[in-house]
Amino acid sequence: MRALRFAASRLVGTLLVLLVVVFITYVVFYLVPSDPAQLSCGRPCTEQNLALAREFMGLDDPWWRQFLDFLGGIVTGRTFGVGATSIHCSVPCFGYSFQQNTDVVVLITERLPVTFSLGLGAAVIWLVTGVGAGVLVALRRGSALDRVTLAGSVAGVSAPVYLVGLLGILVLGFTLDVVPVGGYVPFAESPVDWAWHLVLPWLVLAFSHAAVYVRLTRSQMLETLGEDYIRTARANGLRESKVIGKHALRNVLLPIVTVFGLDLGTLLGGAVITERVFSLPGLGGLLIDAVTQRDLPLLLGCTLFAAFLIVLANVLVDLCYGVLDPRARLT
Amino acid sequence: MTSPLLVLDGVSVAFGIPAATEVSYSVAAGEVVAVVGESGSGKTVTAMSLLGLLPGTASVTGRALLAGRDLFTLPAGELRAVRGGEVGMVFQEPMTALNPVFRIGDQLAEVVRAHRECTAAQAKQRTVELLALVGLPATARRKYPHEMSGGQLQRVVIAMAVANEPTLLIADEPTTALDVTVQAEILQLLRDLRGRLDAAVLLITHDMGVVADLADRVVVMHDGRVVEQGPVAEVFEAPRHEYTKRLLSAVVSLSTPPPADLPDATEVSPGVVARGEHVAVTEPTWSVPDVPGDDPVLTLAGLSVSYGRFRAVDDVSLHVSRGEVLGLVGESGSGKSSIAGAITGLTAIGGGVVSLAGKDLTRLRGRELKRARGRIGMVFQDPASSLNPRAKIARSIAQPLVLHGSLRGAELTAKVDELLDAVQLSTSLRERYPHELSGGQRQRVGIARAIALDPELLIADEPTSALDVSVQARILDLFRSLQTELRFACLFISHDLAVVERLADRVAVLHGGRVVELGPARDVLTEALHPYTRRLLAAAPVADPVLQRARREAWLALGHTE
Amino acid sequence: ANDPKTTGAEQSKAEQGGTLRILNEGQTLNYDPAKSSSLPITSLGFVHRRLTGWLNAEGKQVEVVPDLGDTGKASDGGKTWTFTLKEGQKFSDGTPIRSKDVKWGVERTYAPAFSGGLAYHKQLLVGGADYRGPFEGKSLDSIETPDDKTIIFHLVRPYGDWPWITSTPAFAPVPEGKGAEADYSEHPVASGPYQLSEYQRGVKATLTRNPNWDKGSDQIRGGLPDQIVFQLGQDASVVSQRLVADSGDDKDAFGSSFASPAQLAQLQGNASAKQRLVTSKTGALAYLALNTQKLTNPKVRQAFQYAVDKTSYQIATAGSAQLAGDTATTLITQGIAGREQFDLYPTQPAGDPEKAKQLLAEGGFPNGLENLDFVVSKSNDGPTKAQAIQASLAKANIKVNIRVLDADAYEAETNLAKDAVYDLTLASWQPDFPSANANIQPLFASSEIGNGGYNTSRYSNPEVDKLIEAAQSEVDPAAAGKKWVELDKKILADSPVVPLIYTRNSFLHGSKVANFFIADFPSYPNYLQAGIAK
Amino acid sequence: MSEHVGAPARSVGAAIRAMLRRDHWALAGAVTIVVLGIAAVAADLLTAIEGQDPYSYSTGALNPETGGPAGVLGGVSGAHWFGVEPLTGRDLFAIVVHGARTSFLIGLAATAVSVLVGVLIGAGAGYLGGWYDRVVTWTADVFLGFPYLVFMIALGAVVPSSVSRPLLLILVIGFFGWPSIARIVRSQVLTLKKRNFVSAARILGASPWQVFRSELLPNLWAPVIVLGTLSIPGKIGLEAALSFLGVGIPPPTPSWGRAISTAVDWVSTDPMFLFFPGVALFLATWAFTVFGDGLRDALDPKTDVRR
Ligand SMILES: Nc1ncnc2c1ncn2[C@@H]1O[C@H](COP(=O)(O)OP(=O)(O)OP(=O)(O)O)[C@@H](O)[C@H]1O
Ligand SMILES: Nc1ncnc2c1ncn2[C@@H]1O[C@H](COP(=O)(O)OP(=O)(O)OP(=O)(O)O)[C@@H](O)[C@H]1O
Ligand SMILES: [Mg+2]
Ligand SMILES: [Mg+2]
Ligand code: NI
Repeated sequence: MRALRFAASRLVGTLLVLLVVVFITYVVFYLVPSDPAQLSCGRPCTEQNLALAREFMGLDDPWWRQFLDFLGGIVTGRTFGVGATSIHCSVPCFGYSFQQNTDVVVLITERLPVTFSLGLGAAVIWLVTGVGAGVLVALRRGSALDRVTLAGSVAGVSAPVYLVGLLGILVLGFTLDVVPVGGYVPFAESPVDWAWHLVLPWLVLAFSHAAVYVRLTRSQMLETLGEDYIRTARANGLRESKVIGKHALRNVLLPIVTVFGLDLGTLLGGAVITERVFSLPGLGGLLIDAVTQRDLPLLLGCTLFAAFLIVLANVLVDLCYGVLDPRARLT
Repeated sequence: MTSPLLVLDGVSVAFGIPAATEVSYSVAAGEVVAVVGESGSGKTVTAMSLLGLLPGTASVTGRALLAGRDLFTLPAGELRAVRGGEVGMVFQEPMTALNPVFRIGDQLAEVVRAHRECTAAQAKQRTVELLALVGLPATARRKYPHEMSGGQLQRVVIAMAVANEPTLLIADEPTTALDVTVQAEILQLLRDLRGRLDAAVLLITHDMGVVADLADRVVVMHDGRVVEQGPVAEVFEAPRHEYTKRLLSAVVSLSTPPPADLPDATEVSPGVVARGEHVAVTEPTWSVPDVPGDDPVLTLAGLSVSYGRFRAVDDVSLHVSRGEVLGLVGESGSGKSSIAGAITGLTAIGGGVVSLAGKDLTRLRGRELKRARGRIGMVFQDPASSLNPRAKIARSIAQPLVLHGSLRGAELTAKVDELLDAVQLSTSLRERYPHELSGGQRQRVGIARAIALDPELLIADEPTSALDVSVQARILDLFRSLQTELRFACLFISHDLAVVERLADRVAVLHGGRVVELGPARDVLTEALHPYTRRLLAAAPVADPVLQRARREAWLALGHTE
Repeated sequence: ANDPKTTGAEQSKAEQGGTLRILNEGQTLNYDPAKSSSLPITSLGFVHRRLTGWLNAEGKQVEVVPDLGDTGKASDGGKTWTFTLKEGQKFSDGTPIRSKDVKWGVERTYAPAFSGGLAYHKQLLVGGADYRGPFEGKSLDSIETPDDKTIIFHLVRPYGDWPWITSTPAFAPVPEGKGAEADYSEHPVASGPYQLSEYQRGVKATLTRNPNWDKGSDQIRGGLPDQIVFQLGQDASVVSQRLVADSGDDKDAFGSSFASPAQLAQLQGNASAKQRLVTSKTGALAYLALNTQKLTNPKVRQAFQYAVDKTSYQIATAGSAQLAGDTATTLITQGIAGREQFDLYPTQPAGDPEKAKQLLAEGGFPNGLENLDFVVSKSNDGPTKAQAIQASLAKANIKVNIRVLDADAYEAETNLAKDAVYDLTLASWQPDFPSANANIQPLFASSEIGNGGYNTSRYSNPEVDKLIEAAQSEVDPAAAGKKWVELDKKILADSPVVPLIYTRNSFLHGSKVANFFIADFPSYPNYLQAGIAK
Repeated sequence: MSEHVGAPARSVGAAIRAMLRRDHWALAGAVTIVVLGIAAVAADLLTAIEGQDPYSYSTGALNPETGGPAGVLGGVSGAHWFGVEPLTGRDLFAIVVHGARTSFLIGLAATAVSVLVGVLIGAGAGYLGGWYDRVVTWTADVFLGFPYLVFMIALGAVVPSSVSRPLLLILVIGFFGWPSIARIVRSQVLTLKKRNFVSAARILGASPWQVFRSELLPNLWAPVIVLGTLSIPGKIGLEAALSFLGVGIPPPTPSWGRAISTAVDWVSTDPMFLFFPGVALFLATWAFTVFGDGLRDALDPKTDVRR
């Protein structure tokens, strides 16, 4: 019963969040000085052509009208234009990108596997190495290892992903020629090639993300090691690996899981730069295209999707709290 | 005599300043050695030094030989085998000793599996056995530490320590949170361990009754040094050192043993019998009704508290009048702390009314609530976790003063020092952090904080369990004088029946979440009506080795099973 | 030293066969002729032929030449144009290409669903102003197709450059009745040497041979490689690094975007890569537009002609004058027929701040100008270039504040807004076809202010408007050329813009890509002639 | 003595002093921070000593072939201590020290804003729970899910240029940073509030604010310090990105972020161009991180746990 109520409230919350995100995006979009119809106008662009393009794209209606049309489209589908050239966008219609001549839903689903492969793979790497290194340096606080890891992780956050990616390509891709420099091979086609093509992007992304995990793990670990139950675990003759890896780590995980949820949520919405550097056709590129070309339907679709992922990740994280720390169980 | 199992040879522990100095004593196999002494005298740090469990700020010197091997220089691998294997350790503060995020059963099983090859099923089997050994149901396996009462946790920690049948058990205040019936069972368990496995027990305790009951020899510590040691009978009979004499003279015991036969009482309503003010239930599913009192500060009417489907407190009605001390005694896990939690608003109330000076607390909001709360002082059962780990002692004590009073600056400092003094703590401790104190010192900080505001209602949950009797006596004196002076109402929760007898005006006995008996302290503690109360009284140990042996046998004859 | 190499020095010979790879920054590639503004010599040319085409060869002035049809005959003083299609041309599906199909293709561009391509023809054809495409059942009567080979266009006014207009994508044939679907771009019916065989959005587009293409009738397409692969969504720096490394498939590749100054600098130190860099001789006119609505005093505007340091602009553009391109003094770009070189404001390339100050003083600003709003687009190194201008203007006491906008917001502000707030902006213009008309009309006709027009200096001069119209009507190229040069001088005398340089573009290609060159116009490599060497 | 009573757990000032005495690395961090701070404040003086300024073009210092700096090591010389910027010949030392003023200060201030807002809102959500928590969580989700790029572009166009850009940047960057801090703080508070010492304070009648200040906050420092220090480079990078979108510090005002993003393109021909501003950014982050680590240790009374 309580679980049900919780789920219902989260669902309502999620929908609310998504609605607000879309709404704000809509409003802000109208503040942005540009005219998407302009791109569909051609050169030279006469007033008449511009008006036609606007009408066809539905941009001549007042913005609230367009917003309602958009929402309506999700449940009823939409048709743009009339006659032979009309375009139908079937339920659930998250809009139609006139610039790409495709359903937004199709555009997003096409790119989903790439972004997911990139994001999840990198996440696994940085989580394991970041938390692992964090634990290690917590145990060797003040040692040379600690100092080197500190410098390394600071370099990781300070260096632009773009630079790291480029250097990775130059060194590992060209000079040493050990890994491919980009492109995406679907998992279904060849799992080995899939992984092989993603190794470098994974490492690059992981390098830039790991720092927070290292530092966070380290500091939380140091806090936890002073707790009485760690003493109990030791007094009971548990192996140090168990004391640290289980008793301490479990109590350290809460903030880490939170950061992870945040990172993963945003990452699954697209890692723009990494995707770009490694020519991976992922969602990030799509979103950037949508923004720079003022492709409102696509922008809304991507935003909605990214927001959905973020909310989802956060809901999962909240559920994790209860599992990780029974005291924080949702009431 | 064979060479002793454990020999401490000039062990000193210092945290910058010495905490234990040149401590030497030994424990032979099959022997129970009790370490008693002043709170803060270094009992715990000495014991912890043996297994290398002191924080890095401690420096340890001397030798500690376990069966000939020096524990201080043991390689890590061997030390691990010793910890929890050959030597079991019960920690003084059970409520923080368990990992909050794992289930009890898993933590127990883990200890079992750390020292012997066994399957998950076998470990589980052993877990259930261990829980039964300490009087906990098998369902306790699935609980998390925060879902258990203080006494239950203490038993889990004991179960953990004996899990691998150690040859030496170091038990630091193992029964502080246990009511005397359970305590008796635990002592029986220890005795058993010794009898069956020829295990040695190093017992740290303040309870002279327990010492009398169990120990072969006594080591008395004061100010970080061993001031006297010898066979228990000798020391109790003829203490030599000044401190030992003071200690033993401070021991309080229950005045008279309960009469063998039930006093007669009249049935006033179905299931309830009474003798004047003194009432008890005869049906197991009843709670006694409250007796009317004048000028009640606290009134509980039909209070119940539930955790999920489990009803921890069931239809409890009580009151505490101005200037009165109501002692609340009862079985471990019977809901005492839950009642305290309900009054202070920490635990959600399942039903009934809690009112303070006529005002329903659950209805108060905002400023009024804050004012009402300012009138309640609370001593937590678990002093360790009720102090902010990052706040110095002085600040913790000053906190209520800052929140409600107008004292600032030097006045505040003076008041804090005054409070420290009142609870027998040196003002040099004011700049320490909670983890840098001994258990008893922490507990006194909790008391100082609770009385700082001159509360109208004081709720004290086992406030003296970690104090040695000499300090305890002075704290009790303080209590009493404060009480006569300020006439606050006090709900005093304790397992120590002797203390309750000395302090309380009336006593309520809690059993399974219900008040089974209620009445003037003398009446309840001398002429108990309810069978549980009688068992309780019978189980209370006295600080006389000879007498206690007799009492134990009597109690065993009573049949301690329910 | 002003003689850049427009072909790789030791290019080996292009041969038939192989796969040509084109590394593209953009995520999309649009093969719908109605929506394209592609030059006749680049991507779209692989798949679609047009009524006319450009003969674009090294060292030769670009000419309009027959493609599907001839180059047209004017009548009625340049208001009516008649074209005849070549014999035996077929679509990739084997059906013959008729004049109707060309007409259909043009009509299709009027459909609101398919707008977006070059639209010079739209207002010129009679009835075009209110025509809404063939899918609503009406046809555009000003295009006549008396038979399958003949197509006649009726214009609203005489227009000498019409044969250039018919080389825009709109004049590629679309089989009559087809192309109603929005994704026509993903499976267009081809008339050129290749057809689009696979299109993966954001990843790549693969072109394979069109069996029905008639090589003999096509003088502008080499059709050498067997296959052409566009790799989409590539990062410019990565592309450049790959091409420098020149390994594996990248040997067969070239990048479709200009090499940036940093990349050029890197190439200077790499002999092998330097060999493979192709730089145009000339190119788009880069200019500083002065908003004539705000800087109303011509004297003040003329001061800018002297204040600007064109050499530092060159360095900011490409690192050296040699790679950046010659300093510009005229509006008509190099390589355009009829162009005349002149300089109304002679000074050294680094500018003459003193002279500028003097002009300012004459214009009423003895203490210089302050707080001018200088808006630039963030794309194409805009901010770097703007800072070079800013620094040089500062020397002449002209203090400007740079305002960087993202490309689209920039367009909205400079091209769309009716009333502009900026005082200065940086712009660059490459004509859509090699005629002075395409140099001048879009930038200085008053009809091109706002609403998507490119008159960013907001220059409005009725006299100039009239002269532009007159020049456009001139059918005789030589006579027209004279008129345009006159306009060039006339406009510059008013100083609405400061011509900066004729921007050279540099492209890098793999070692096996052969016959990769840039002719005088446009400053882009000719994709259609490139091939793979063995 | 009396100042300790009632003050938040361990006075931060005292902790810092104690730390600097004991922890040499933290001291090194502190010194670096101070040096960078001084460089930022005294940028004009420093560049005057060098004899350069960050705005003057000196194309003479460039290699006429490439537009890169003439000479070795990016043109490092007595006149140009760090060499010059490619394509412009502006002095790199001047750019780095003046850039410190913009980037360093904006990065710091923006971090301060997001940490402040994040901690307050997050702690409130975790501690108070209920509707407040839900609203905060949702709002944070909205912020996180919202394509801020669009927002920035709009902002760049809507906010008049008379509004102080550094202030705008600090607010904007700071404001978009709070949700992640808030979520982490919230998660910690969820656990903390079940601890007895928090309950104890509540029983004593401490208001939520008092509980927050004296019970929660001292126990939240560790993650907050970590997240705060590590977010500085991100914020500096964002400042550069925003400059391109028209919200940032307009060129030619030097900034590390912009210098670095330009320099990335030049990394193979002129690595020094990346090196100097890059090292400055690295040092700043490193300094704050070691300083933060030291502070964490100093604030943690149990810091010397036995290993
Ligand atoms: N959060 C909880 N969830 C579930 N059960 C709980 C929880 N807290 C307490 N209990 C159970 O409620 C009962 C009463 O607990 P309470 O702490 O009030 O006992 P107590 O009388 O104070 O015992 P003790 O003397 O051992 O401290 C116990 O059986 C305990 O296991
Ligand atoms: N970590 C520490 N840092 C500094 N001093 C400490 C630390 N731990 C304990 N002490 C001090 O060492 C002394 C001995 O403490 P210990 O815990 O051994 O006392 P105890 O005899 O067990 O007392 P109690 O009966 O109150 O538990 C006390 O004065 C205490 O304040
Ligand atoms: Mg102790
Ligand atoms: Mg209790
Ligand atoms: Ni003493």
